[in-house]
Amino acid sequence: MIGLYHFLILSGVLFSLGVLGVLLRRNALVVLMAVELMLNAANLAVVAFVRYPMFGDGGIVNAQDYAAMTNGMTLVFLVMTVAAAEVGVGLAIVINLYRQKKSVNIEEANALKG
Amino acid sequence: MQIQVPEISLWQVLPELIVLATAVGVLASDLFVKSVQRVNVTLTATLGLLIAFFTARSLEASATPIFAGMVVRDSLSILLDQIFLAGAMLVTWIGHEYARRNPRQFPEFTALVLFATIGMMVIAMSADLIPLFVGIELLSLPLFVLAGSDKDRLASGEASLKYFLLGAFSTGFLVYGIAFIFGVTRTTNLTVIGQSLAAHAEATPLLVLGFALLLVGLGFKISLAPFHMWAPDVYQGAPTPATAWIATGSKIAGFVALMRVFTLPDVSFAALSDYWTPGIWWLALITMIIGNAGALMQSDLKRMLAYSSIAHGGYLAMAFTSGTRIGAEATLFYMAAYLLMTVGAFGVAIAASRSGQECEKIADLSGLARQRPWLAFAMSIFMLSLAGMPGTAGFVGKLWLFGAAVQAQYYSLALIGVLTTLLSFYYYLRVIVYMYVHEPDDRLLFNRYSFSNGLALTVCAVGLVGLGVFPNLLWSTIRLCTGAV
Amino acid sequence: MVGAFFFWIFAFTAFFAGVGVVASRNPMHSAISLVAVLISIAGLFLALHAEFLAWILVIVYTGAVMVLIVFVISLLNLDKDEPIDYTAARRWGMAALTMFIAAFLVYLYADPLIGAGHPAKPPVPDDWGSVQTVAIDLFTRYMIVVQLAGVLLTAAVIGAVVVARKPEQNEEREPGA
Amino acid sequence: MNAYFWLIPILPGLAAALNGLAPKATGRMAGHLAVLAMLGSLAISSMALFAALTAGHAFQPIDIDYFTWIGVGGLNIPFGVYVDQLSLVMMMVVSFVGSVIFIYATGYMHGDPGYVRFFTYLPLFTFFMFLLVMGNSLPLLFVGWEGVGLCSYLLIGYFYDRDYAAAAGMKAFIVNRIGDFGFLLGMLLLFWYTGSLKFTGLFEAAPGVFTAGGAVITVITLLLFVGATGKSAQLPLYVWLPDAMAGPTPVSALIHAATMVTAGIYMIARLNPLFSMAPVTLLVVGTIGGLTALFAASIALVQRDSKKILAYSTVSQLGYMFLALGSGAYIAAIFHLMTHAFFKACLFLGAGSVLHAFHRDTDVDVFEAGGLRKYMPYTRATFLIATIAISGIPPLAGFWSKDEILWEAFAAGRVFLWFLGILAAFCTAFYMFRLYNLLFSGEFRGTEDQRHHLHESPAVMWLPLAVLAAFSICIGCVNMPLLGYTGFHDFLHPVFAHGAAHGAEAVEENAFLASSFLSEHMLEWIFAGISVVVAVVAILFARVFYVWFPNMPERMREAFSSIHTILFNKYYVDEMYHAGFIQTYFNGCGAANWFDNRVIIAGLNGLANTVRGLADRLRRIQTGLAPHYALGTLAGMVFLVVVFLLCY
Repeated sequence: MIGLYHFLILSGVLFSLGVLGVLLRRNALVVLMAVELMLNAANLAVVAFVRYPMFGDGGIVNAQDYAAMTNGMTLVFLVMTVAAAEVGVGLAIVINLYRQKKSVNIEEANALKG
Repeated sequence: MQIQVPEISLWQVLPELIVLATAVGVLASDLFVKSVQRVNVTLTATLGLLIAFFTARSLEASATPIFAGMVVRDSLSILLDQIFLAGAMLVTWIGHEYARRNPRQFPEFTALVLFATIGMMVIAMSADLIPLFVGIELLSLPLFVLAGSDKDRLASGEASLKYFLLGAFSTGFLVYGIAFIFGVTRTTNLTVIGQSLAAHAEATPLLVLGFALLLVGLGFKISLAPFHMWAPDVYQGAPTPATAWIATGSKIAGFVALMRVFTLPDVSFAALSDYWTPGIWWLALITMIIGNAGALMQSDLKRMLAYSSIAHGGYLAMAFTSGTRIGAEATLFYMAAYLLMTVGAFGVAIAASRSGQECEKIADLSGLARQRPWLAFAMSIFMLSLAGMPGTAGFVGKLWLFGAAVQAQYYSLALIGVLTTLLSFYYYLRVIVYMYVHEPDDRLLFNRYSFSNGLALTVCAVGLVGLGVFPNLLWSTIRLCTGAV
Repeated sequence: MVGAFFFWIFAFTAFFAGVGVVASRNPMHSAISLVAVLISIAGLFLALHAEFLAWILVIVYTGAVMVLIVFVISLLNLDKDEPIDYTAARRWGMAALTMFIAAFLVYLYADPLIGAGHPAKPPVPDDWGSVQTVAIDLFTRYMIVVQLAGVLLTAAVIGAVVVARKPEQNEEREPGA
Repeated sequence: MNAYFWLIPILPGLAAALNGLAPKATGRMAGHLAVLAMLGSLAISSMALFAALTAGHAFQPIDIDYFTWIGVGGLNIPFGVYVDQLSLVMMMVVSFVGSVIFIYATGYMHGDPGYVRFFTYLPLFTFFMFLLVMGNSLPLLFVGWEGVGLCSYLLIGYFYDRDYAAAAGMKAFIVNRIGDFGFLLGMLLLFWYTGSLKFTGLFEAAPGVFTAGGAVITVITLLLFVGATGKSAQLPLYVWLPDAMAGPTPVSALIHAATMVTAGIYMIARLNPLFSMAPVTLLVVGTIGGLTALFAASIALVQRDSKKILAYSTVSQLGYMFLALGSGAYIAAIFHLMTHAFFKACLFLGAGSVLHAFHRDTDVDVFEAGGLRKYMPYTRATFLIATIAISGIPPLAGFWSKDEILWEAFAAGRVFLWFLGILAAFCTAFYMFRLYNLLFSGEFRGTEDQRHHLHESPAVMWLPLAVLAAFSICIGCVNMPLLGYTGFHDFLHPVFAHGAAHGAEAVEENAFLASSFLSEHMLEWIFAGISVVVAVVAILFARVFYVWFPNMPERMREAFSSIHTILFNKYYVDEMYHAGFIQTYFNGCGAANWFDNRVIIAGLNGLANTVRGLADRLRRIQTGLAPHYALGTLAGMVFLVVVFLLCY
């Protein structure tokens, strides 16, 4: 039987993969994609939480309100919106970098340090 | 199906709407008026911000959330709106000076500053994690862009890339944190979260993990160590007015978000403060040390200010950790003081340019006192206030911050704070020594600075001394805020 | 049983595609893997009764955002392999990451409310999570947030234009021209 | 009268603002403006003092709150002045000595390219100094405290183009930060315990909150004392003061001798009700003071730079004042503070006059000078008077104050402090007369070119010297307990009565005194006699070593018939020398000097270097590579999770 923590573990793994991508990859676009992976992992967790009420009788939300509680979905919707906006700005910044350096390697942008 | 539309009280968010209209107006002026002049853009923005400022002042505070519980117009949000609007005005003014020499900066620059301001104001009035999150993003995206808006300098592009990538990375943590908190409490409404947490005053591991992730996301915004590493690079690379707004507006907004989420009593996580204070305690400690140690050996003015700003984030976090009312009050007061002194310092960095050469190194300030005495005097006030010299707002603020820490019995934290503050005198006074004591380089004269820049610096300097001598001007308002919420 | 089957299919697809995003040498392959991850997640959303979100994930993300990314990859001519090296710092990063995941799982199992059996999904009406219900939510309770998202998108568009615009060579807008 | 108190700090503040913000407008008038402002402050202070004197016992401390400075919760810190007898004395010292030095400086700094800058910092300094002595709360005192420190820092670095000036500024800076650290912590703790930082509130609350002799009050007062050791140059934080002589001489006279360095003394005297409750602290204060007095005096014996000698002398005299404070003799400390301000200012300005003759800003080797009495008669006369005064020869000012300190220390049962003091007194008289003899007696030892340029300073410089010399002679007359006149003591007594009433029994009775068959008054006379004899012997030694002994052959032939005696004397000295007594003694002083250079200064430098090294190490974390920053973020997250796990 699939339960909440199956989803959570999958979400955790995907999130970690995203973090790993940010850490390991030098291509700015791939880093951007890895961030998208992180955000979507978070979304998955939220939707799983919406569907599986964690608390039973002693829970924070009483059962009859449950059907009306779709606010987690709104959160996911907004995260998607924000992610889209972020990708837009991010791509512009990457293009700007490419124009300056003829490369999208983030490790070449290391003039500022110390 | 019955659809219940909640009450729409637009007049309650009038300041935000006015700023939005101003931003659009500024953009439109570029589109439709061919002979748009810089002065007009700055004037439009100033006018809009002034109207918004006085509108915010005239709003009546109420602790009842509006817009179906999404936002709340309490006195805290009204005060912060004023702080943000005043800050945006100062940044617009010093940005005017910058744009005068870098004509491509306009007018999107001003518009983006205004968009970021809306984001900050939204954070200030959030009563729910969702608008808080959207506000943070609305604040961040324009700042990412502003950091990269100077096409003539490679550093600017690099700054914006780093800022963006790391910002997006931290957003991932923030969203994941919100997800866990939502998962445990089944709501994003801060008031409901607060009530339920107070009812079950015990944290589940998932909730604590949510705190940690949320702290990473917000810690990035306020550049708490070790989430601070983007800050020196971005501050140095970004165009100076953008740096000023990143250093002040974004950081203050980050603290406001922390405040909304963590400390406001009966609203949010305050009931579980035993669980999250140790984390912030450590972050504050590391931040104070790293910020001050980093600033010590810098020769680049903006980079030095960046580390100094990190250190100030640490002091603020120290008072914040105490979780007491006096801590919140001290944090609020120090935010206002910090805004004035930091914007002022960056304003001087803009104004103290020589022909064809921006002021980058601290040594570039040599002889400023001889040629531009007022500029040097104002900078001295900013530096002394940052250092916490008595007689300036910085001292009063720090006294309270440390007082709050002592009151909360965080003796070691206060001790480290005082020690690092004393250390900070070294690099702040070094700036003064360069300005007053070192011989001017007479071959290159300092540029004349514009009226708007002078006005901004005057406002900052007068404000700092004024708040240093009469802190009660602000204090009474602040007490109203913490008493009301 | 059918639910479990779908879950495992999508979960494995998502995981391997996720690995693909991180490990592909070619950015284009990463992008395509990310599309696969997103489609799997959309499938999981459907399994979780979040119909609306599943569709917008497919339409907005795969349909618009990913196309944009692929477009940029082609535009910048990045569609070729690049080496991935593992320096010491990176290995440390991975170690830290492993620690994080371990801590994470410990947390999850330690949580009595998750660990103590699998809570059942309560029954919900058919239109729960449909376009209509979510839309009603968005335009009533969350109206102000949706408006804000609009402002955010506007700012993002302006910002993207500002950053991506080519620098105008030696052309001064000022004074009074 | 009281309505005008705010003018006292404001006048110099205005002068500083005018000179600082409109340097071109004030230009050559900058000096006159500053002098005028100081004279205004002096006039108001004098009227206030006169009013207090005529009021006599009816005088009540004036506590005016101008406005609420900081008001938070229970804490209410007004911005206001507190003028009692102690403040009045300090105000008079600052405004009077300040005025005289300002006048002198208009002559001394004449033609200096930084004239206006100088007359910006100096009035600014007096502004803060007035705030320090007049403020009615501890934070306000701290405002002045930091302000004078800032001005001092700027003025030490005045000759910025010289490396040693910059280094000296840095040293002053580091050391004072250490002191401030103690001060701030003490202040925070006081606030935490008493909920008040206003003096009146503090003193009212203290007896109820603290137990006399308890650990809390001891820690607080010790922390405050750390602040005082920084500002007032006591062991081990004295090192910055001798180096501070890199500044222009009037600065040395005003800031580093007469006023700012006494801030620590003032602070402890002001907080006497608190210190009286902590006998352990008082013991520490007295011991540090006594040790500093002897230590600094012994270093002064072997210095060659005239201003360095005076600087160590200042450290030593400040040590006397702490010795007095530690013996509970607050009034004697303030008395010595006052007399010392006059004669030390006179000495410094005299040394400045000599530098002026040499056309140098700092640093004259005393062995290059000599015989200046011919060229600079006024300077010589005033210098001699001040030298006698500091050596403690009656009836000049120094005798009365120093003797009272020594007597009070003895009477309070601190016999070892008295012993340290009397040894230091011997050294003081010796090195002061050594300095005087090397500068003014004998023949000129410099180059012919230098001799050609030697000249007496203009009247604008020697007249202030004369005024200070006159006061060095007679200011001691305000308090002559030996002759039964204790006007100064009676005047200040109300300030310290309160603390004495609530304090612990800070000092034990002197058993010797109690059992003595001699009356107390007789003993007082005897001790005064000892002091005088010690001083006279030291003066004679100095004369022998530096005047008679080097020229002994000529003198034998020309002046003296009693060859035998002089031969004997010579033999005697020689023998002592070779027997190693003097050599060892001087080696000992050299060792103190070595300790100063190698341990304390090296320690400070080491501290600074360690901090710098760490800072540099930390900078290397900042690689400029975004993935490393992301790694930092992740590490922070893992750290937070671990902290939460541990605390969960």
